[in-house]
Amino acid sequence: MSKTIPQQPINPPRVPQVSLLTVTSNSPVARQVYQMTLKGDGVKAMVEPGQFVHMKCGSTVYPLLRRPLSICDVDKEKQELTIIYRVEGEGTRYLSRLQAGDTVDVLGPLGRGFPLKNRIEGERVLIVGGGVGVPPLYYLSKCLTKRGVEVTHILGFNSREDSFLTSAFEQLGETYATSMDGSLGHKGMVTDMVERWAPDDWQAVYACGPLPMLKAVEQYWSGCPQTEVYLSLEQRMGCGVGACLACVCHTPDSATSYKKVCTDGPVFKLGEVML
Amino acid sequence: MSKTIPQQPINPPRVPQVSLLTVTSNSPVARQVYQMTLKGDGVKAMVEPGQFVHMKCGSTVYPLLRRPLSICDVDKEKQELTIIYRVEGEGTRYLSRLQAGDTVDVLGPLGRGFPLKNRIEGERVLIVGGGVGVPPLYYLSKCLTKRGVEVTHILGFNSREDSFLTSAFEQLGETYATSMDGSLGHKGMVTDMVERWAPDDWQAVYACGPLPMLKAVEQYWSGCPQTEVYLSLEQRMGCGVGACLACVCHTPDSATSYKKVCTDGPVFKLGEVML
Amino acid sequence: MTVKNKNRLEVQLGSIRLKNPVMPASGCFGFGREYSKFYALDCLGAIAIKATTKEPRFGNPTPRVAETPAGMLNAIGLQNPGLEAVLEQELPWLAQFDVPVIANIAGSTIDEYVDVAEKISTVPNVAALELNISCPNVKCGGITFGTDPQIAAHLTAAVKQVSTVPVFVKLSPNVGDIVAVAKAVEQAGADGLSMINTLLGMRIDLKTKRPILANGSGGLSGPAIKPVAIRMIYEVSQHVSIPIIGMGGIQSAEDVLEFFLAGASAVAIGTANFVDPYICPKIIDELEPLLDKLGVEHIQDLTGMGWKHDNPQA
Amino acid sequence: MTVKNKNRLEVQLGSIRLKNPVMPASGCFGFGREYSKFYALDCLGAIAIKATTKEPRFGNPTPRVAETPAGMLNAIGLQNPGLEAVLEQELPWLAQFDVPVIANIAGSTIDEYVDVAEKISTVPNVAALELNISCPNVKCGGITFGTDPQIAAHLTAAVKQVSTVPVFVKLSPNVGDIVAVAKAVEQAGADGLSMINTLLGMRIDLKTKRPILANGSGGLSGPAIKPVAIRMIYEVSQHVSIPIIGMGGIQSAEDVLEFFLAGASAVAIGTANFVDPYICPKIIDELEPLLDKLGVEHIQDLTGMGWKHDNPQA
Ligand SMILES: Cc1cc2nc3c(=O)[nH]c(=O)nc-3n(C[C@H](O)[C@H](O)[C@H](O)COP(=O)(O)OP(=O)(O)OC[C@H]3O[C@@H](n4cnc5c(N)ncnc54)[C@H](O)[C@@H]3O)c2cc1C
Ligand SMILES: Cc1cc2nc3c(=O)[nH]c(=O)nc-3n(C[C@H](O)[C@H](O)[C@H](O)COP(=O)(O)OP(=O)(O)OC[C@H]3O[C@@H](n4cnc5c(N)ncnc54)[C@H](O)[C@@H]3O)c2cc1C
Ligand SMILES: Cc1cc2nc3c(=O)[nH]c(=O)nc-3n(C[C@H](O)[C@H](O)[C@H](O)COP(=O)(O)O)c2cc1C
Ligand SMILES: Cc1cc2nc3c(=O)[nH]c(=O)nc-3n(C[C@H](O)[C@H](O)[C@H](O)COP(=O)(O)O)c2cc1C
Ligand code: FES
Ligand code: FES
Repeated sequence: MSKTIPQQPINPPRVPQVSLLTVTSNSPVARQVYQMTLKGDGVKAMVEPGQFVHMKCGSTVYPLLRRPLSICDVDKEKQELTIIYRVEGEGTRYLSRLQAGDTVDVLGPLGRGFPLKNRIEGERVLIVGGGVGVPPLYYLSKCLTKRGVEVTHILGFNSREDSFLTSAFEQLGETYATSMDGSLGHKGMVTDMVERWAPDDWQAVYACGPLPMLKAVEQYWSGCPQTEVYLSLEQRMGCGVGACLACVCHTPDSATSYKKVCTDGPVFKLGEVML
Repeated sequence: MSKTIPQQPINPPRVPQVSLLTVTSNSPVARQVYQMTLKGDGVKAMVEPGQFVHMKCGSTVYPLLRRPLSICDVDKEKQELTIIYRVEGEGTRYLSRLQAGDTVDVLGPLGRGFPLKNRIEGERVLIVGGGVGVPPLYYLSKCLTKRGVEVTHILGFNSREDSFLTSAFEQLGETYATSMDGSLGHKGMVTDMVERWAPDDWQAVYACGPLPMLKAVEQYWSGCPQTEVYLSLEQRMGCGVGACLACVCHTPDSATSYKKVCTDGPVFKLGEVML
Repeated sequence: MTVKNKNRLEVQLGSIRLKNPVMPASGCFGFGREYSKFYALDCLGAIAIKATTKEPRFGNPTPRVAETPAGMLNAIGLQNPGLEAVLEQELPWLAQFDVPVIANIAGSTIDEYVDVAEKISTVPNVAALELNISCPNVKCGGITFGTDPQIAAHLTAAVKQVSTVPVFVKLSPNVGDIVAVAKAVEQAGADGLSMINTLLGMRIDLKTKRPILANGSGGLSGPAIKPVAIRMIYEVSQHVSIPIIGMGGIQSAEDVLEFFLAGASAVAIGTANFVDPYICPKIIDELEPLLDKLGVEHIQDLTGMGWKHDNPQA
Repeated sequence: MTVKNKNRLEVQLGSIRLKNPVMPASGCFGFGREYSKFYALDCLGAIAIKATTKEPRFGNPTPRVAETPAGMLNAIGLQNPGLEAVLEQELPWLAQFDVPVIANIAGSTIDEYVDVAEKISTVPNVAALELNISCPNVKCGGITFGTDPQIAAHLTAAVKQVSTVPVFVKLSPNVGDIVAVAKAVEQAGADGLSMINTLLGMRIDLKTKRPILANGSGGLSGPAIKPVAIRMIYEVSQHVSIPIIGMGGIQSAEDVLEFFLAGASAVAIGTANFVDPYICPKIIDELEPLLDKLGVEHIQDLTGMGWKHDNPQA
């Protein structure tokens, strides 16, 4: 594993599976935010941080489409998957009402996650997350620290009431929280905090969160090619498997060239797609 | 209470209520047929046999409309309502999955039921039911026997596997079962059995079941004005409260005169409406 | 936060002022009697009554309704007691409530519409007419008035001549170019539009191998058609300057505001009454808190905001 | 009970024979690559590929999809890799499967359609063309071909002249009189019809006060539109003698048979693939048991039974 072949495909795509997982717990962890664990055979394929699952919320035509939710943690031994989700509409409201023992139809793992293979022991990497962009970064950080990588986290929330996982992240590495109202950590945006370090203080940066945050990250590191920067994008999805072209984004190559967030992403290397 | 004023309105309409009832039990009693008991304050208004409730099956837009189901039994002390329903489509399928503790949004009681007030001790009445037309007749028979009326039941099912409540009816009075395949009681239709008695052997007849059965009853008693005959009709419904005109049937009076099954019925006097 | 204002829900529908923008939709509320058992009708912004024709009509054979995914089909067929009974019994009964009536009228010929319009518009509690030129379940002498802009305009002009109250025209969604019909009736003098009526639909029963509705096809209503209604109102409202009563699948206060954003100035609630008899007062109660949440002072400010480009994109 | 027959699901679609009547709908299955990871595509009756245009197209800005009650809106905007890539990469790749391809084609001008039709129809595994004259998300030089019977007929005739395979025309439901369009294209030589494409719809976001789709409006698909599709197929099938591929909200084997009863001879499944990637093979598996249950020998016997009056009413 060396840093000399960074241009190869991030991860080979895997065949996603449809499986019925059983809820083992589901409870609120912040304002309108829930943490759910799901158990089942299908979990064993979920090995890559940054991938997501596409969940059917109920067994009827309403809600109709699946909902994409990031893999937040995986316990391979127990075959348990954790997701953390904010209640936004019908789909996540349905999920929030599920109880231990209920089953959910889950399609996944989907997409390409955060590449780990270039990471080596002793490297310093920065993880930047905002709001419900934070969950996939937890599993990422766990995987990185397991490899002996030194991870620093900057996590932004609207306020303390909206925050979650901060102490879990603290156990993995240095963790800075920010909040818009100052009720938690630094008052302001994660990007204020980011600028306390020079771009090239980090061998790699991993970010997931609202678009303005990703744009700020892109800008801060755009002149710093020696740092590998990965951004995880969100886009409204149809199929989740690359067939419907709902989730595309432009790439810099040409006017018609594109990438699909669901199968080429959600994680992209900085510059690979246009934000 | 005398038989001299049979022309007055069967029962004054009551204001139906919307109430959240709690399922206390729900289990299969025959092939695809379930019996459910529901508890709650709203039950106390359900005093009249033959009325029905309009049940919301789930809290979303699918299924959309309420489902009409007959009141099969009421325990006023316990504030418990019993319904018996056959799984036909999405609505009843939803109901069949409910468990003790779940709640259901119930609108009712609706409609006009079987009139009891002309019934006096010692009278002989016949109750004729077919399939899922049987449930409302049980509460009727209980009310009648409580008044000292001598009740005979003829209950028709497709086969033994589809039958329910027969032994409960036996406790209330003489009970004859029929089945199309001969697996239970007389092989054939309820109407074969009906003809074992002369029409005027009965002071009153109450019938609920499929249209051909009701038509046979109508024909058998049409020349027998001394017997009071009541038929409970089924019709696809929208509102259930008389506003949408989904459930009308013609009356003999004129080409534009009509009755609404949901509010003028579901129980009609023989001849009041055209079958 | 916004300052509380007593009249935040008041809307101006052309020359008519409604205390709030919520009314039951025609055909889904009868003449109000049934739902008056659930609540006092005075809380409603208005009441659109069942389509009234010159003579009593029985309508179509049953079954008249069927359920579809997030919607329902109906083929009632304009059953109503006829003009005389409406004038003598229904409208006087409704006069006990402090609610303007929007008289939905229908007919098989222009003369019939004109006749009904002339008489019904003189009743004091009738605030406006709503020309039902779009009932998909009745063939009016072979043509449906609602699908041809010229015929629709002709009918509108004829009714305008005799009506003493504003005339709203209820548009059919079963057309290729609804803007053309809207413009034509506006030109012909319509004071407002109601949209949309039901989409034509059908369900076939696998067991009988026949359509479930005795009439064959019927009108699709309910949440399923909401996106179609929103799209049509969004388009039409940019091309006419008369107010629009929006309808089609409304189930919540959020839905009401979505119709306003699309371009409606008031809304009607149909199918949802069957699901929850209290839906109209419930939605009315929920509107002000929702306006607060969105930081909107007056509901009327939202009309057409979905396409007025001066609003800041969030 | 009916005798088992190996070919109970086989259907004749004009001159094309399909081993079963189920195909994924255009635009909902890409060019098959993604779903080939879930199952071997050979089980499908056919595959309708994503609309192909002469040049590569990126399509509309995002968001491109939104959810509605029992339906979804999309405004993909005909994104596709262009004719050359389809000829060189996609169709040859699909040739590994024993499945006829129905090539959905689109364009901005008649010439463009003709160009694509001419070239794509010569590819061996292309069994038929499907003229997408009804995509609501692309304005083709101002006109939508699908809403004017004459223009639709003209386009059909032009494509028929160059195509070496049967030509199906995919009709838009956003018209007042779909029978007129159907008859016009039949007259112009169409070998079959596909119906329906999506209904025009919109959703507006209360927070941003703007349409959710970047394109504003989009095409409504899914169970919500099923009754509209059934009604249109029921009507059109009585007025044309060419076969119809039915689509719109199909989710189950029961739905498939409902489309047959209405008048379809094959079906396409769109949105449901997104919900369940295995939906097409699942439905195919469920068809025979369902035919057994209904006592039907051959699925083709059901076509149009909903209106053919010789069937006994149960
Ligand atoms: C790859 C990916 C990973 C995600 N991971 C998480 C996560 O870990 N935790 C979390 O809380 N949220 C996550 N989201 C956002 C989440 O998918 C939406 O909040 C959710 O779909 C909303 O569904 P709803 O029914 O509650 O809301 P509704 O607004 O009712 O949804 C309607 C439709 O819009 C889509 N939609 C609405 N908002 C979004 C959105 N922000 N992104 C994509 N689609 C949207 C829904 O999928 C659905 O199709 C992720 C999104 C993507 C694309
Ligand atoms: C006054 C009355 C009392 C009834 N009492 C009973 C009872 O005690 N037990 C019982 O098993 N059934 C009873 N029924 C029939 C019962 O309402 C239907 O079986 C049920 O609505 C089917 O709903 P579904 O969603 O399962 O089926 P679906 O076919 O999916 O229903 C679709 C729509 O059709 C309507 N519908 C379907 N079948 C009927 C029907 N036979 N009658 C009326 N509407 C129908 C539904 O209400 C719904 O709106 C009664 C019907 C009426 C009118
Ligand atoms: C049972 C029923 C009867 C209707 N009758 C009429 C009518 O008489 N006149 C009319 O203009 N619209 C009638 N409509 C259409 C409604 O007023 C309304 O336009 C349509 O149902 C869409 O609104 P909704 O989705 O809220 O029901 C009827 C609708 C239903 C469901
Ligand atoms: C995301 C999406 C993309 C589509 N793209 C096309 C297309 O390229 N060409 C076409 O003719 N129809 C297209 N359609 C329409 C479908 O083929 C089909 O006619 C419609 O969705 C109704 O079927 P459904 O309800 O099963 O989805 C598309 C539909 C969807 C949902
Ligand atoms: S969601 Fe369908 S292609 Fe990405
Ligand atoms: S169901 Fe509406 S009037 Fe009877």
